[in-house]
Amino acid sequence: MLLSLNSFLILGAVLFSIGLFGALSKRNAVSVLMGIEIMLNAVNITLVAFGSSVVNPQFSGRLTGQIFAVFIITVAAAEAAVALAMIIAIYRQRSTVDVGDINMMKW
Amino acid sequence: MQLGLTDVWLLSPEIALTGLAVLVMVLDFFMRSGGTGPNRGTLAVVAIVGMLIPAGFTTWLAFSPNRPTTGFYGMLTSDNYALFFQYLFLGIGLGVILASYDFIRLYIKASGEFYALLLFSLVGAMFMASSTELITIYIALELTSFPLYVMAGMLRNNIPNNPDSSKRSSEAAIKYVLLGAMSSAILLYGMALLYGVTGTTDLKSIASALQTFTSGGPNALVLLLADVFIFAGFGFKISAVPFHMWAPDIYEGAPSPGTLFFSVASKAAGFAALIRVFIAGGLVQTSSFYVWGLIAIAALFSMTLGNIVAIVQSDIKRMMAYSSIAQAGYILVGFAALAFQPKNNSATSAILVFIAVYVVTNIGAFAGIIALANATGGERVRDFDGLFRRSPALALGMSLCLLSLAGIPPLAGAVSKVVLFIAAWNQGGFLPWLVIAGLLNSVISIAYYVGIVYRIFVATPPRDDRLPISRAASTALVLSVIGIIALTIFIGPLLNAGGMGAQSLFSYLGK
Amino acid sequence: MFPLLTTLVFLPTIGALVLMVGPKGASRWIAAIFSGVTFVLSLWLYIGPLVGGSGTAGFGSIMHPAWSESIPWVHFAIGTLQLNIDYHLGADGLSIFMLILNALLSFLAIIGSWHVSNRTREYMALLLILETGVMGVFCAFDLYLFWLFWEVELIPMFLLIAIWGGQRREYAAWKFVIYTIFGSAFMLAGIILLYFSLGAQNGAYSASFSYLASHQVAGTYSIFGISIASQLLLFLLLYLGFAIKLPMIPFHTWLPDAHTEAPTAVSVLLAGVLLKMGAYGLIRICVDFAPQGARDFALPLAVLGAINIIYGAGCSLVQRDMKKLIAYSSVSHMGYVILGVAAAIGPGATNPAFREAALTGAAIQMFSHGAVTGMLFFCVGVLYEKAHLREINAFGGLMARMPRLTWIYTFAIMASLGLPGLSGFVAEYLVYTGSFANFPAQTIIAAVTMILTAGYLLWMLKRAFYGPLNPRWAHLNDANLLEMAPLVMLGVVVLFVGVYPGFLVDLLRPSLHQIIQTMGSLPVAGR
Amino acid sequence: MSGNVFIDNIWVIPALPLLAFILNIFVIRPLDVAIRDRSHGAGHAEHGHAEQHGQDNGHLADNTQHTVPDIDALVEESYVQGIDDIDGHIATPAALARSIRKAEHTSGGAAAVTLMRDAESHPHHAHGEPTIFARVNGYIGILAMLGAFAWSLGVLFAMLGNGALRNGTVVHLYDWVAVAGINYSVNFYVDALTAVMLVVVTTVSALVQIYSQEYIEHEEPAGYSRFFAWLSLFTISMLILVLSANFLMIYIGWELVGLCSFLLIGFLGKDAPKMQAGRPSPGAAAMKAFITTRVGDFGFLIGILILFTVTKTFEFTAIPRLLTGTDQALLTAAMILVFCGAVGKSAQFPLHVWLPDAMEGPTPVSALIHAATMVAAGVYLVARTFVLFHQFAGPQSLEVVAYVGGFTAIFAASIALVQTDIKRVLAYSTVSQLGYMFVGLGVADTIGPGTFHLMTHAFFKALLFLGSGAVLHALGGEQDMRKMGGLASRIPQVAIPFLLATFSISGFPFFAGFFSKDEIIAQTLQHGDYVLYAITLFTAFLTAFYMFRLWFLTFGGEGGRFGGWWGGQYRDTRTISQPGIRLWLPLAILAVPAVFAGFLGWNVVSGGGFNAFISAANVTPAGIVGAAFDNPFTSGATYVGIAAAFLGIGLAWAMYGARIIPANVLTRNPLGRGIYQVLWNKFYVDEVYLAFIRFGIMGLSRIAVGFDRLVIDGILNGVGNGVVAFGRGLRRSESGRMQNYGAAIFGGALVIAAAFFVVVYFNIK
Repeated sequence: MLLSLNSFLILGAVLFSIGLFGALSKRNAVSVLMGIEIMLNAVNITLVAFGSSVVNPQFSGRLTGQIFAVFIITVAAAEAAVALAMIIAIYRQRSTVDVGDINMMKW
Repeated sequence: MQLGLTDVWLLSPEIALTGLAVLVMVLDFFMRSGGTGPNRGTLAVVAIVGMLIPAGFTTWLAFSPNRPTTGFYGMLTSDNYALFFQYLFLGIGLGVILASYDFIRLYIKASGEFYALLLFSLVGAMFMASSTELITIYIALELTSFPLYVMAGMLRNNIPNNPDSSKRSSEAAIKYVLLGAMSSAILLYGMALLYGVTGTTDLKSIASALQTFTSGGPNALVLLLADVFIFAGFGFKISAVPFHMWAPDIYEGAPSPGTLFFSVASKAAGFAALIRVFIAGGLVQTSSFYVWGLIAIAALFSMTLGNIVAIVQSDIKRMMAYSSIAQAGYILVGFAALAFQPKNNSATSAILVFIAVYVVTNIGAFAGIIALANATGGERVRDFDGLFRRSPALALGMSLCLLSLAGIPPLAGAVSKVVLFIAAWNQGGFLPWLVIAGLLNSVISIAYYVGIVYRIFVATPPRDDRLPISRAASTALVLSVIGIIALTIFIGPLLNAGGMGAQSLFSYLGK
Repeated sequence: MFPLLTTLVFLPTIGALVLMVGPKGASRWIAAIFSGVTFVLSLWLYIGPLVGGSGTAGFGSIMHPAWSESIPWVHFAIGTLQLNIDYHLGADGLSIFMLILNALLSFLAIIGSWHVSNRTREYMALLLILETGVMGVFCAFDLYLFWLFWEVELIPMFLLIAIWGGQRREYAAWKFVIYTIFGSAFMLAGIILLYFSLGAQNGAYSASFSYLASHQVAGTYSIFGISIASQLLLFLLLYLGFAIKLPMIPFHTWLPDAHTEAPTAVSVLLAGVLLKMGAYGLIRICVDFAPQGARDFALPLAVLGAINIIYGAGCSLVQRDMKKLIAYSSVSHMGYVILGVAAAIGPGATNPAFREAALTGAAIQMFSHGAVTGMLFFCVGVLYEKAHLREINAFGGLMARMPRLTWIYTFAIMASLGLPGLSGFVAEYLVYTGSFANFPAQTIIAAVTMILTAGYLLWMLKRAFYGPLNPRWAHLNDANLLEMAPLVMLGVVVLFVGVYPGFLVDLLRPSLHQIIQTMGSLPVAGR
Repeated sequence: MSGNVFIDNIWVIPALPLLAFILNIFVIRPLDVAIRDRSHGAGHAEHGHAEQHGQDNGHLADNTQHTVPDIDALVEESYVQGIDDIDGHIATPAALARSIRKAEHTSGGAAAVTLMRDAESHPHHAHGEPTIFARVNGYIGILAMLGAFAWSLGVLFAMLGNGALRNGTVVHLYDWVAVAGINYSVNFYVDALTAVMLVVVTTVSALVQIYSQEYIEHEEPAGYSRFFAWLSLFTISMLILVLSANFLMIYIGWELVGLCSFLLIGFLGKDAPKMQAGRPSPGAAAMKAFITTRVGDFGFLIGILILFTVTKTFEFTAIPRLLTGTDQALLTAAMILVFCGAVGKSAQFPLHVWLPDAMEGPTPVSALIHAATMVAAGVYLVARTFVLFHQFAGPQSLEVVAYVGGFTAIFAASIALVQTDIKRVLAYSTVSQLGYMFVGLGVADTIGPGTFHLMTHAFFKALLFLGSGAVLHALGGEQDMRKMGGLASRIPQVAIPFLLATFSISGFPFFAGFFSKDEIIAQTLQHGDYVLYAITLFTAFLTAFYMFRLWFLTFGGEGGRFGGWWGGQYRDTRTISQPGIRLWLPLAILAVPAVFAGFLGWNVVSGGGFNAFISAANVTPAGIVGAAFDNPFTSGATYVGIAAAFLGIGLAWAMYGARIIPANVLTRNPLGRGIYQVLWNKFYVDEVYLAFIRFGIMGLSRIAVGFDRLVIDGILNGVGNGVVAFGRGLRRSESGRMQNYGAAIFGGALVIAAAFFVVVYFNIK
């Protein structure tokens, strides 16, 4: 075994943070969506890492984590579709996808 | 263990509702596009009447006391707790469809999509209440949410007298979907961590794994992190502070029927799943102190912020958003009591009753808002000026709902709030202080609920005319008012139903 | 048995519903008929026990109310929680007393509002709903039910002030609501605390009055390490709501504003019955359910009562607005209730007769203040209707134009300043004689106020009605028969009670005696 | 129960006027008002007078309304004026001018002032006759009074016949309130003292009612039946007071007579304040009377409360039995407090200020209430509780009574020396004579001397007042003696009884006043209190002087017969109207007791005379026997007293009758002028009180209101505004940027997580 569980977990956490940073700092809505996708994939890495080294002997050998990750990938795809549709809709209305400018409603 | 008909039977309400959703969607293909008339009505009637089937299945389940409660390898638990919420969601479906009918007809012009989305979302909400496995819960959550994202953006043309309403709708949609995805990410991260420390996603197994869990050490910290992240994920759904910030914008921007639906279905489902995960998953039992503290802080801040900021709002839906934040705070007081002393059925039943009353009342209040929007297009607080003179019945019903939300006796809202606070107080510890904070918040909340009532009855109307009130919305309002009165008088049976739900929630744990 | 109490409580609401669907022109008559029937029925509360053969002893006490109706409402036991709330109505002497007063004043308020022409239907409907709420408060015999009824009056009152009020009606209405809700929030906290403390102590959870009155909380609570006697804390929590309603200094500032801005009949009801809810709660809830706490707080209560009396009178003295003057006089007069109750529960080995005299005085003051202040407000209302002004100094010599009003006003003022032969004197005299033994200094302060009371009331009378007629008011007409009717009715009652108070005392005695006995059984603090 | 029909049914006495009152108010008066309304056409006004002015004023109002648009300013002005009116008296011309200026403001211009002056100059213009129903009311009142008088005589004769009855009978009517063993009973008590009071009250009442028929007919015909209603009400109250068997009842009667006093002083309330004469308005005077007596009532009440708390009873007969062993200092305090009530009601210093102002009421009222009966209630109270004063309380209590009385006597007499208003002189004289009565009670061992003077004074002072009323009536309402003079020859039917009464009050030998006053002076000497002796003696001199000053200024004067004694120069031009028989007959009747009642003190009627009779009542301290008064002429001191009286009469004659000594002899030097100023301004007592009220009480009240508005409401509004402001601030956090919301979600979660880490790491719990 070359890499310990912790390495993957740290990778996951770092990736999550990167995705979070992207999602919160990028102005372009598509970029924000990409950041979110990175976050979800960070979760996937974490899940798979956990799934491959289950600490609890009672549940060892089950692929729950991996299956969870597959579901997340699927749902994320759907989510991206919905989100992109929204982005297109907003672009049609305002000719911009800058999330910083989408602040008509506040206070 | 094999899947059998029993499993299908347990799933029958959800299946039936899914079928109904598909039916409505398919029927919509055959409707003439664009025109008004009977066709639009047909869809609503089909949706409402069709809901009798899942309701029948739910009733069948409810009156089969010796049925097995879990199916699908423990992923589904159709216990009394779930059935309570199923009834609630079906009721929400009825109320929202009625309340929204004319609004959809007038402003959205896409009834088929709307009703189908609504029904799909309801299916998701039902699953959130009855799922007992993290993956299923996640799927259910997203099934609930996606239709909501779409519904938020459905207003493609401006409402008369309400410029930019279409733009706002799109803005709400994109904000909702992006923030929803972010919250999903944090929820998933929490679930992943929980899975990591327990090795399973099945709530029962998680609970039993946590029983042997040794506190202290890195695992305990990971578990706490999981608690916080999962709470954050659901906190987004229930709009608890500090995860609430989406709510005002999306409530304001989304078309009113959608707002109504977010404020009841999404919130109730969020609570259903939150309580299920934390109680059935054994999270609070393992680290009660932290979870309790977490919830108490969220409760305190939600109540206070919601009420204080609601006072200064000028848009009625935005105000209702803060109101719903505050209401979530009250429910969290009960949840804090529950977390403070797990296996506390009294607090659970009080929460269930409070949610039920909140749902009924909120439907009424929004039915009033929607009816006003139908008639005038106005959705600002000042549009309620002198409503009583323009439409006495609408004004009375709306006021009754608002006063019930404010907790003015003897309306159901007050009774349920008292029951909730009593149950919380009963837990001792610091809960009485939280209750007192809640009571003081009730005082603050008077300012805006009664403020609307003040406008309705006292202020001078902008025009001295009689408003045409759409029949469907007023039916929803009347049903809601009847519900409020009935719940006041028959709060006892409702409490018992909640109690049964609560008991089943704990019997799931096995002891 | 015919559910008389339920009928009394809900008949006005039914009236309000009939009103909303009935013909618009008939709303005054519908309201008058419903409140009139309610009033007539309420008299049966008094006559019934007499006719029933049990005599004046049959009015019963909190433990054995003369009238009682109970339907189980919430009976919910799960886990550690036992929640028992009953729809339990009851009426003993004290309740009957207040119920009849409420029915009477509500009826007269409707008669006295005959001239209201702006949104009459809503006005009458709100008055009727208000009546329901107050009725419920006075005959609820379950503490939770009591709390639920307690706030029913809130919104009708709010709207009545806010819609039909004077210049600053919005401010006054909001102040009233926020104050009241604030107090009732703490009251609810007290109720819940009492409920659980008693339940945990005795194993039985009930909020019915008879249970609460026969079991008393013992021990202490600890709040942030500070230990406080359970009953004292309970008393204070419960009392906060009542103190605001009473109103007791320093929670009184809503009253002058509300009184001043409210329309006449609403001022009448505000003074006549809403303030009495506080007094009733103090006697019925605080003293009955936390007697030891009450005793511990008796001295501060007496001091506050005395301050109320003199402070209210002082403020009245410099008011320029007639209604505000009367409002502050209400503050002053309600101080007698506080002082009387304080004397009845006070420490010291006092003769129980003094306690009972003081408490009887306090109870009669509840009635007397209601009737007398009602008269005063009606008088001001008549004047305001004609002159559209309430500045005392802007009038002058009205006696020449309005002799009838002058004399009935004089009558009311005399009753208010405690002239013998009228009801105010009975109350004040009983309070004085009862409280002197327990609280001599406070009683002396109260007695000094007698001078101030005469001062501000007569000065007002003199400025407005005596002297040469101010030519501005030469066009005013005297009060007509409709305006005089409620005044005369109240006047007769005030006179009757003043001459023969035994009528009321008989009604109250069994209820109050029960309290005195409880107080007598408590250990006496050394002084 | 005594077995005597008059005593056992004593309730008849108050019931008769009560019946008259009820008939008047509820049956006949409505008819009166109804036919008056019809005869005056439309309108609700009770008074024709008001009707006329109403129309005039309505016209004025049209012209002036727009000139006073600023209500605030108006209110501010009249507010200040209202304060001024507390004592109702404006002494200086500057103040007068100021108040007229204010009146201009308040009434909306000079036209209104003209109106007021107009009303002032014709206060007695005839405005119709009383209606038939009003007259019926008068007759009913008089009949009831005569009935009560007859019943009282029955009581008196029963006691004269049967000595045992004098000791007292309790007549229980009903229980007012009964709580846990304490009864607040409505009881009457009839003993010798009561009997005397009953006769005095009913006699004077009946006569005054007869007199009032004619008087009110001219003064205020529209209020005719109302006046009789109030008179009946007063009589009821006064009878309750004298019949009371306990402190509860006496307090009730006490307050009720105060009410009637208020109503009757303010009877002419709608008249303009007579500012030119420096007189208060009737309304202000009525208010002042009520409030000032209430100050005394406060002490009275506290005294009652102390006694009640100690004995748990109110009954006069039971209290002494239950007092044994009580702290004497406490009782002394209690009795002094009870005496405070008497000070207020009987207008003793320092609460005397209301009585002179009370003269603004109609003169019959002054005679009945403010001379003969009500003001004597204080004396009656001390007499009624004499046992408590004398036997139970310390000697200080009666010393206080005596010295307050003595000081008041000389104090009031000195003011009376310089007053020019005929009724005010008589008012101060009343105050002074009441002081005598308290001296009598304070120094003697029985209530005899004090009550004897009470009785004689009731007769002659009632006569004097009714006489002055007849003068007013004759002169069209003029009260200033400087505008009278020589009236004796013009209205002799009034002058003769008036002169007799003047002799009586001055202590001229063999007149009633001589005997009763001399007895008191003798008692001070017997008591060994030389200060009081000196005071009373000197006051006797003053009394004789100012009473004859009044006589000479009014009825006699320069150019009169017998050296100015009878008739003389009339100093005004108004025509003199002759009083009718209903006015002078009561004077004549009253003259009989005013002259001869003094002999009752001697052993004339039955053994022991007045003192023995009244001392048989249950008010004589244990071990003391009431004997007949000594023959005054056996003591040398009596001649000193007679000399003082003669000196006073002589001096008055010299200064005002014969004008041998110029009237301004004393005021020529600065000291004299200063003293004159002080006396003229009544020692500035009113001004001091006014300052106390304005700056003390009103100041504190303003502070209280300010506290309400600034502190309590300030906190309240501050909290309210704070919450809203907080809300306004918080809503700014909702920036509208989606990414901020996301940051909040993650930030919030991270903060909580971090907190948990800290908690777990440091193991805080």
